Amino acid sequence: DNGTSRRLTDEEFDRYSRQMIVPGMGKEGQLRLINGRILIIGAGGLGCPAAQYIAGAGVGTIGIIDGDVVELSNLHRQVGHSTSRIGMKKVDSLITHLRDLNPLPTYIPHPFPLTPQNAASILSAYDVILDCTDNPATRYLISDVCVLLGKPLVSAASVRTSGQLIVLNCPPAPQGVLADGPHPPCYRCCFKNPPPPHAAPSCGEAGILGPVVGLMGLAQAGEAIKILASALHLPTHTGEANLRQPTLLIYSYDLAGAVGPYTFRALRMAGRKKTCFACGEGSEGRLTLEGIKDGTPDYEVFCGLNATPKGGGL
Amino acid sequence: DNGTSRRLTDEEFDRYSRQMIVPGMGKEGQLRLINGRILIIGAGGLGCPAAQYIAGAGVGTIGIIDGDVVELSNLHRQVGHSTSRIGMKKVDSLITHLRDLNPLPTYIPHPFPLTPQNAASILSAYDVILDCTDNPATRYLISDVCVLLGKPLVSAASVRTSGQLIVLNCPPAPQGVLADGPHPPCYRCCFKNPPPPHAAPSCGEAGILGPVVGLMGLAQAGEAIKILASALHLPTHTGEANLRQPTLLIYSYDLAGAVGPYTFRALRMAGRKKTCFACGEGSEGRLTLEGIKDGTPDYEVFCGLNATPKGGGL
Amino acid sequence: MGDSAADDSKIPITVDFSGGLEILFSNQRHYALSLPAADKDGSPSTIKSLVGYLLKELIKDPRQDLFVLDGHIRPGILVLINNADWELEGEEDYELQAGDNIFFVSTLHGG
Amino acid sequence: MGDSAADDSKIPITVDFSGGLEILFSNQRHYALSLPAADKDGSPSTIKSLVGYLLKELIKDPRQDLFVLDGHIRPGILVLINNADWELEGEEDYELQAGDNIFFVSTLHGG
Ligand SMILES: [Zn+2]
Ligand SMILES: [Zn+2]
Repeated sequence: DNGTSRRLTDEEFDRYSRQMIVPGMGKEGQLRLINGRILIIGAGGLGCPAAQYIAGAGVGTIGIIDGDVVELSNLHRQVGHSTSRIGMKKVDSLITHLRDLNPLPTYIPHPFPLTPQNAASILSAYDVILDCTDNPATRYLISDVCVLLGKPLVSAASVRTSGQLIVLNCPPAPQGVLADGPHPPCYRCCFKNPPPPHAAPSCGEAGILGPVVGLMGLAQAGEAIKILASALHLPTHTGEANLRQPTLLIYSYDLAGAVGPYTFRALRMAGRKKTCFACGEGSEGRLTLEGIKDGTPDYEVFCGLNATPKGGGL
Repeated sequence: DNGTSRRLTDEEFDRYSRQMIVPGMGKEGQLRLINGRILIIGAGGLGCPAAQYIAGAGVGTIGIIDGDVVELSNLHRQVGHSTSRIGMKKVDSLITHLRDLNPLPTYIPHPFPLTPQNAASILSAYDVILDCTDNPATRYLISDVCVLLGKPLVSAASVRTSGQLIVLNCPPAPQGVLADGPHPPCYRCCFKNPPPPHAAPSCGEAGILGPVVGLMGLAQAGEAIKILASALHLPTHTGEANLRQPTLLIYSYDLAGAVGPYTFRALRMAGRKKTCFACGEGSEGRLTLEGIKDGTPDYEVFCGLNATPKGGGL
Repeated sequence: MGDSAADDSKIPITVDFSGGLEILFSNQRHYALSLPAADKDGSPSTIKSLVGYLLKELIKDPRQDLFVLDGHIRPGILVLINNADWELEGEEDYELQAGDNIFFVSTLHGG
Repeated sequence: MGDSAADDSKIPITVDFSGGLEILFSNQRHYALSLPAADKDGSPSTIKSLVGYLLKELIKDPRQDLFVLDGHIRPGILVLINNADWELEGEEDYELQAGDNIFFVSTLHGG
């Protein structure tokens, strides 16, 4: 029994009725959500809206990992926190909000940063991973661990007036396998090398508009919910071929102009690459869970290699 | 003095710092937001996320109008409410949430439905109007009043897995004026006749997915914020020409498939139409604020005219 | 479009449905179609010809009145020709060109 | 593209910037350009030729190293040829065609 045959409680029926009558969701999709486990890495501008809609939809187990505390300058965009919770751990603040929205899911706080040492043990307990973080080193770490654990990854990022979203590693293929492809890409397949540090500013340095990062986080929730509800991460599913055309969604918000043909663009990306460090040919020999724990690769060094600090980045 | 030359308080500086450093916003844009007044009509699936980001951004006066109370079946998508506030007026519930997010704006509750009798007096106190409602009759009413009062209108709608967004009447042109155009369209220019009632189901009847309606509401916040911050609704602004290419954004979420080239589409719409009942040639003779108050046109009849009730709508 | 290029009595076009209209068309949002280049009377195929073709060949749902009323696209459906409102292009009388994309969108009112 | 059609030594293309790269190009996200059809040595214009043209003619910001490092597009910039990853099309050696859209996107990491 995969848990999709039990009855729904009266409260579940009432609470989820409007989404259950959508064609393609139904009781089966709802039970897949209730039995599903999503990890949200980062409780900031992406993680807040993503968490609201994932909790609202009734995903049964929701983990949130973040080591930061709520600050006043977060609140223009991090709408799952509040002025009265400034100084609280972001994870606890967000879960407070989510629990009042929907008390039914199990919320699991991880109130500390994701590290090469703790990543595998945390990610292994979830079905779908959301990368809502804010730095290149953590993004490469998350993707590598997702490849090794076979987890689908919904990755988004946003700075200033731009946003990006891509679903990776879905459905997951074993590391190093290239036959019977194309297989879906990992983060390194799409973004082989990190930018020089001065060209990869954070939202703190370069600024960010709330509706831009919010929209990307909400789109992440939409992708995560469809993956769980339609079981798109399971290799046997008929949706597989569809998800194998990897697409990078680009959002270009224009503060001085209207929505237009360039506002949203869907870009065709390549699949798994033979030359990929993490999932390509021979990758089993260079990327392992044990190695990551022991400091290989060194993500900080990898993302700082090209460091030639200059004023003002992109 | 248009109020954009005062100093920001320390709290404002800290709270809005991350959006103020975005190119194009700056202190001037922030002060335009602080001096701006936005009315959100509908505190449901569109209005909740729109309000969160409009409040977060620091828009100084935020009115919300809705006559409904919070129900359990709202909460999967109406993330500005909560389980503990079930039974409360939606307007009061949402403002409770917003005030904790950002106590600085002035929140104005209108805890009753928008009607032909109260529409003009309410809308006249705001700079930008958001249509976050759920039925055709109210949508035509809002647009007509926006034409007559010269208010820009950010209109969105969502059912099941689809969403739509369009900025109307921006910058506003006087009713009936066709010279020196093209002028921006009103709702009736784009959507001349309502569908037969059985083809226009509500979210309650046809269902709705949280991330779909949420994304449209968030996109509305983005458009409203850019209109205020860049003063795009003022006829003298250089952004005018840009906003005069009216664009209908269509979101087609696919529960069974990945993001792709058809997920977002930007459609070129016509400008103000000579034949438009509300803003076209001779419209001053058939649509007035006094007439609307007195029941002409009758929006219920207009939207029920083609009524031939049948099972299951679109 | 490839293989129909040699047959010049056919026009390859794509047709999309959104806003719920896809439910009438087997829940499929995107179609690649090959239409006769001319109507029976020899005049070039138009949007009107396409609508006739959709009703005859493609619609599976019995609720055809949710798509066409009194011989015309029902109120509340937008028709886009290559991403532009069909009112910019001549409405039903627009003559189809190879490669055209015709997009039918049902207007939404929920929120 | 119109007026350059008569001059067959030019290729009309469009070039877009996103993810912050537009800041280097006068904060403009969309450009319609007319490029020489061949390099000085007579070989067809490629993405590499385009990058040279952008550095010579279009970039206004002195921080050219945010766009090109050691003669190549810097790490952290995606190049899309007609909406597809350039690795699907031959990367810098792709030969430009009339009407091509080349899209440069800086990879984002914030959240
Ligand atoms: Zn890879
Ligand atoms: Zn009009």
